[in-house]
Amino acid sequence: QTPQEIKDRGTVNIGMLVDFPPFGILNTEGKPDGYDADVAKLLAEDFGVKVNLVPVTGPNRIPYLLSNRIDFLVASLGITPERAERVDFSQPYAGIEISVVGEKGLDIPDAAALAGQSVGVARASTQDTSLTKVAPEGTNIQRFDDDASAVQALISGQVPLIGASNTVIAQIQKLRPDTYDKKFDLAQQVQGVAVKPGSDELLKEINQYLTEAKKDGKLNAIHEKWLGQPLPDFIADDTAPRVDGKPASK
Amino acid sequence: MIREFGTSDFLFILFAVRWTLLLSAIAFAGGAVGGLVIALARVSQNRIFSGLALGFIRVFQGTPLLMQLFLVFFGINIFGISVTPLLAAAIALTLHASAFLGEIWRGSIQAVPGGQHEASWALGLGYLDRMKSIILPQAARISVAPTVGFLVQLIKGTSLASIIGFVEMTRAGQIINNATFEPFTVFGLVAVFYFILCWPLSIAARQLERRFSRATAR
Amino acid sequence: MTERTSGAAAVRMEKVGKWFGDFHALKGIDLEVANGERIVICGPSGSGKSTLIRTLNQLEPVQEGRIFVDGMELTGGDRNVDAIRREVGMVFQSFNLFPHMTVLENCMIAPRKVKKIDKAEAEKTARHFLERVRIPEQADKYPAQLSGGQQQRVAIARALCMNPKLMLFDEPTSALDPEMVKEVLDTMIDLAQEGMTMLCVTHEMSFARSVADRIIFMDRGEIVEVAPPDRFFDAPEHERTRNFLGQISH
Amino acid sequence: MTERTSGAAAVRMEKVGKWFGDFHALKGIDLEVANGERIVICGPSGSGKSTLIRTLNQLEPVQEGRIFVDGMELTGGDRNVDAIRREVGMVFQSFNLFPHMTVLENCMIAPRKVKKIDKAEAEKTARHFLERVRIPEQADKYPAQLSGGQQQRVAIARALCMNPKLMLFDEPTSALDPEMVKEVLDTMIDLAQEGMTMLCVTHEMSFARSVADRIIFMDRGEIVEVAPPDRFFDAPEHERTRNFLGQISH
Amino acid sequence: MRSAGFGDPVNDRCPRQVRARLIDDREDRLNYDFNFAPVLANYPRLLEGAWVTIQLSFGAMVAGLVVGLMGAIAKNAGPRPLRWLVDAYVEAIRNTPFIIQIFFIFFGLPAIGLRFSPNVAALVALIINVGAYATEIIRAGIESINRGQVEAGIALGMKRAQIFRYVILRPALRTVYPALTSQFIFLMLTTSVVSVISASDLAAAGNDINAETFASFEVYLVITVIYFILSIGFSALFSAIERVAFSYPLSR
Ligand SMILES: Nc1ncnc2c1ncn2[C@@H]1O[C@H](COP(=O)(O)OP(=O)(O)OP(=O)(O)O)[C@@H](O)[C@H]1O
Ligand SMILES: Nc1ncnc2c1ncn2[C@@H]1O[C@H](COP(=O)(O)OP(=O)(O)OP(=O)(O)O)[C@@H](O)[C@H]1O
Ligand SMILES: [Mg+2]
Ligand SMILES: [Mg+2]
Repeated sequence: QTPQEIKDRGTVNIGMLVDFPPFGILNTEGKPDGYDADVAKLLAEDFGVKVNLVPVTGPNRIPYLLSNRIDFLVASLGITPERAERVDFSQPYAGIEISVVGEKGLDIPDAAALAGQSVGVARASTQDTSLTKVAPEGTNIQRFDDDASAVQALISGQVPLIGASNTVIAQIQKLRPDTYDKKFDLAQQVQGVAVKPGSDELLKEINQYLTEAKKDGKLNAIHEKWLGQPLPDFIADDTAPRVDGKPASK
Repeated sequence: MIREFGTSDFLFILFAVRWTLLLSAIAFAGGAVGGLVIALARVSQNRIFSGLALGFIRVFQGTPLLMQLFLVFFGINIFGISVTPLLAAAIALTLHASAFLGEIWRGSIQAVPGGQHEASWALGLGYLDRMKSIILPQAARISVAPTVGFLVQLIKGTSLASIIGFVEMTRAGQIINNATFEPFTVFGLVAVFYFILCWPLSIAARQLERRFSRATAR
Repeated sequence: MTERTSGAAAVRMEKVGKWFGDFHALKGIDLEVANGERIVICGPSGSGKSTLIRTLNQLEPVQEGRIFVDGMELTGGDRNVDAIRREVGMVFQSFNLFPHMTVLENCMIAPRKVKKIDKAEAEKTARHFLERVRIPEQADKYPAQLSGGQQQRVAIARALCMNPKLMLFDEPTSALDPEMVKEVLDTMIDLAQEGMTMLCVTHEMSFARSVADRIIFMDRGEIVEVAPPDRFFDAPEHERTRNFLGQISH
Repeated sequence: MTERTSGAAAVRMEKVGKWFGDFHALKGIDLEVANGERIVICGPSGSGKSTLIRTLNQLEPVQEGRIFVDGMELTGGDRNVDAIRREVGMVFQSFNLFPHMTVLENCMIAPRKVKKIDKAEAEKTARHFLERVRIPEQADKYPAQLSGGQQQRVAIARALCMNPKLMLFDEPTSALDPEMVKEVLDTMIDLAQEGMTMLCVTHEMSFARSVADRIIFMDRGEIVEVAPPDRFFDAPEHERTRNFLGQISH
Repeated sequence: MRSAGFGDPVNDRCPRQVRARLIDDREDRLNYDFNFAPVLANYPRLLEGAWVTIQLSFGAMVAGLVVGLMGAIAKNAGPRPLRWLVDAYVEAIRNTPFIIQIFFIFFGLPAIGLRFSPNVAALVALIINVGAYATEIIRAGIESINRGQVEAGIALGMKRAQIFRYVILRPALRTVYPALTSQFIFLMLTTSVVSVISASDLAAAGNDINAETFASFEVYLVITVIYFILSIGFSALFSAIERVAFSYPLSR
């Protein structure tokens, strides 16, 4: 996949989540919207082509990319080495913190205390992979299809704990104030644009543009718009391209 | 960031009904053609035809529709042939419906009493006339009830098309739920919509079945 | 009704043998039926009566011997089967009318589809024969709306509409209520008087006595005795025949 | 087989009336049957013959009049129904054997479950009556493996196993092939000769003539004529009876 | 309103000429590398998942049969309010997707104090689901029994319960056995959606492996084959049961 092909075609097909507020949602008109949508639009603008936002789901977003249904993903895809075996990542364009939250009374200061507990996560999400990595023997990780189901499991009492991003945690606090609190941080996740392996030219152009957008404040503006706070420094300052999911050492 | 469940969300789910309906219609139309072929092949004297038809029925009745959808959508694309979600859903649902309708209709054809075949042989009617004028019209009558019953199954089955990105009713519900966190409102509504679609068909199927069993009881 | 002048016998069977799997259902059947002859076949259940007459239009194919109908060889290959079926009318015990067609349509379907006769002509013939079996007024009813006796008369009319040279009857009255037997037998007597060649399986001995030219008694797949009615009833040659007659006329 | 010495009549019906919805199926039936008496009931189809004998074990409840069986009032409340059903054996036109049980099991089920007789005892009785109906060798077959005549004899044995005082037969031979009628009639003649009280609906006039003490002719829900066989056949009183006899003996 | 959430990115929005070219040049991009190694490396988890699927299916079949029998008896002979209740249950279940039913059972029932683990919730949902279908099927079987059979039982002095148990039950089940078993196979395939409530069935194992290895196509292919093998296995089991339980001959 080369930028030239996309430009010739006049449309770029970009996969994004629509069930991951505030990054990807459907607005009241039923159109994809959110932080990811705005980033995707900026990228399309840079290519000088029309944007076609294709809704994907957490479990199927990588298959979508690998089977040529879309040109790339701006789908809140956390950069991890596992995923980097299947797709190539750009530099980060957003970041979230993943933590474990749970019922107030529970004393879970760190991952070791999870033994014997049930923790809900969205399947194939960063919380899933990072929790799986740190959870001790005897942790019961329950994987749901999306964050909403995991949250519902927490609220209905089916699980006492879930792994979730800071944005989801904010929503839980709104839904049920003072019932749950954050136990410990799991990971800081940075999200990258993902392309099919081997699409080096395309990746290069995306990286270039992201570097630019971080400098001229465009990315910051939409971050303020959707998340109500400026782009965190660890994203804004990180413009190194990714190799195997890690910053390339210069 | 969470919004209240509002009219626009209601409408979003309501309008997703058309995809449920469209997918069902496509599946039913495709399944009708495929099912007839399968059924005729299955009752034919030719061992190869009936064997192939049996194999087809076994495979597509023996694996989950969910997996069929997935494999058609992503599988065909891997070989470089582009399939749209609609086409993929149409293919997978057609294969699925062909297997089930083929089996239903095979049963109906075989339920036509043997005497009817014999009488039409004795009158010298050929294969096409026999099928067209004698056997299929009677089989059709027998099959109406189970066919309508299967339609209900099919409508509900389209909810699985969400796995390949179709925003039909169930998927619409999931999306709205992610934005509103009111699962019981959202999924309750979705359930009600399905019920409104399916219930009249279920009733029709049952009444047709009654009428048929009364007609044959004499 | 029409005069037939053919030198050949209506039916000739030569050493016909028939197996169902291992079961030997017809054994060395030799039989010649002249044009215009009326034959009644009787015998115990399972003796092969139905099988015998069903071989005459190849509803049951045979494995051994030769069968000629109206001078054409039935056993010589598939060529003749269709031609012969057109010459042979069959009336079943269970009527086998087509339930989704009116009486008239039942009578018209074969002339139209098989003989390609046009609609008006076929209807004329059909009405003619419905008249013959004395139910012209039932033409537009469906089979289910008729009594058993009426249904069987429709079945006879349906067969006659093909202008067969030979009529086969397989226990045409045994599925009827006692009161309806008579109407069907009367219809058959009419046919017999007009010189139709008939083979009839029946246990109606009064019919056999008054109508048959010859009576055939079968047992265990063999033709045991062939005789005109007088001799058959009054002086049967074979022990088995006597036993049978003793049983059915209690 | 066992002597019965009861002063009461086996059956007494007083002004019995029966409706199906608006349809008046039995009209003012008066009938008394003595112990050991053999009654044949005949009449045109739909005249109420089956309905009449079915009221005697309350397969059809009546709306009017009183019925006594073996001195117990059937119409007086539910108390007696179970007791009476045990005293009344019934044989249906369509046999109604239980297809999933062997012949022996068919004969043992009611004694064991209803009379709580132990298994060995029930088997002994069953074998005894299978002997009586002359098919002891069929005990381990399933009904579907028997001829119609054999099935009907099993049905008779099954009823006899309950040691009934009264046997009801509803056209027991009319679903049989001609050759099998005789075996069943012979069985019934045996029973009659042993003094069993019998009510039998049948069109077998030779049986009626030789076995019945009285013949009842019904038409349109009424008992039209009751007479001993000789008078019934040779000098029927009523016009309707004469018509009927004319029809069935063609 | 037109949802942007579906449809084909290429065909819907591309000028025709461009589209033709696109399809052309997709053809020489068959660069998907099949890689079954990660799937096969995870075979113990697939087996575990398959085992859960077998347990769920089998448990739901047995319990669903019992529910179906009780439902059918209630519909046949129960008092009127009970019949309505059973009707409402059957209709509600048969006319809504299973995925929504399981959702309500897992997330909704805790509100009234009924809390099941995911696998148990999945089992309960499957039983409730298949019970509704079995009710209808068995009811039809009971109604198909010739009235004469019942009358023969009555004439022999049997009680209603005895007639049901000894006269009706076995022939009724035999009549509907094919319908019942195909419903059971369908049930087994339906279990593939229980992963939405984090049950650990075969499909969930596949999803998890997929999430870790992203070898989606290979994973789905393999679990589809496993489902097929399971359905053949269950069919074999059913015909074995049929041979044992319903071996008596039918009338010709
Ligand atoms: N399709 C078949 N397969 C196997 N055996 C058969 C088949 N049709 C008939 N038979 C057997 O062939 C024998 C002759 O059957 P056929 O129907 O000709 O007897 P029938 O004389 O007409 O008896 P019935 O008076 O009962 O009609 C019987 O023993 C029967 O069981
Ligand atoms: N369950 C029923 N509901 C309504 N009408 C009935 C019912 N059972 C019988 N009848 C009617 O009652 C009348 C008498 O029926 P019954 O079966 O007693 O006649 P039958 O003399 O036994 O006739 P057949 O010789 O045909 O057996 C018939 O007109 C029949 O239509
Ligand atoms: Mg026969
Ligand atoms: Mg009757």
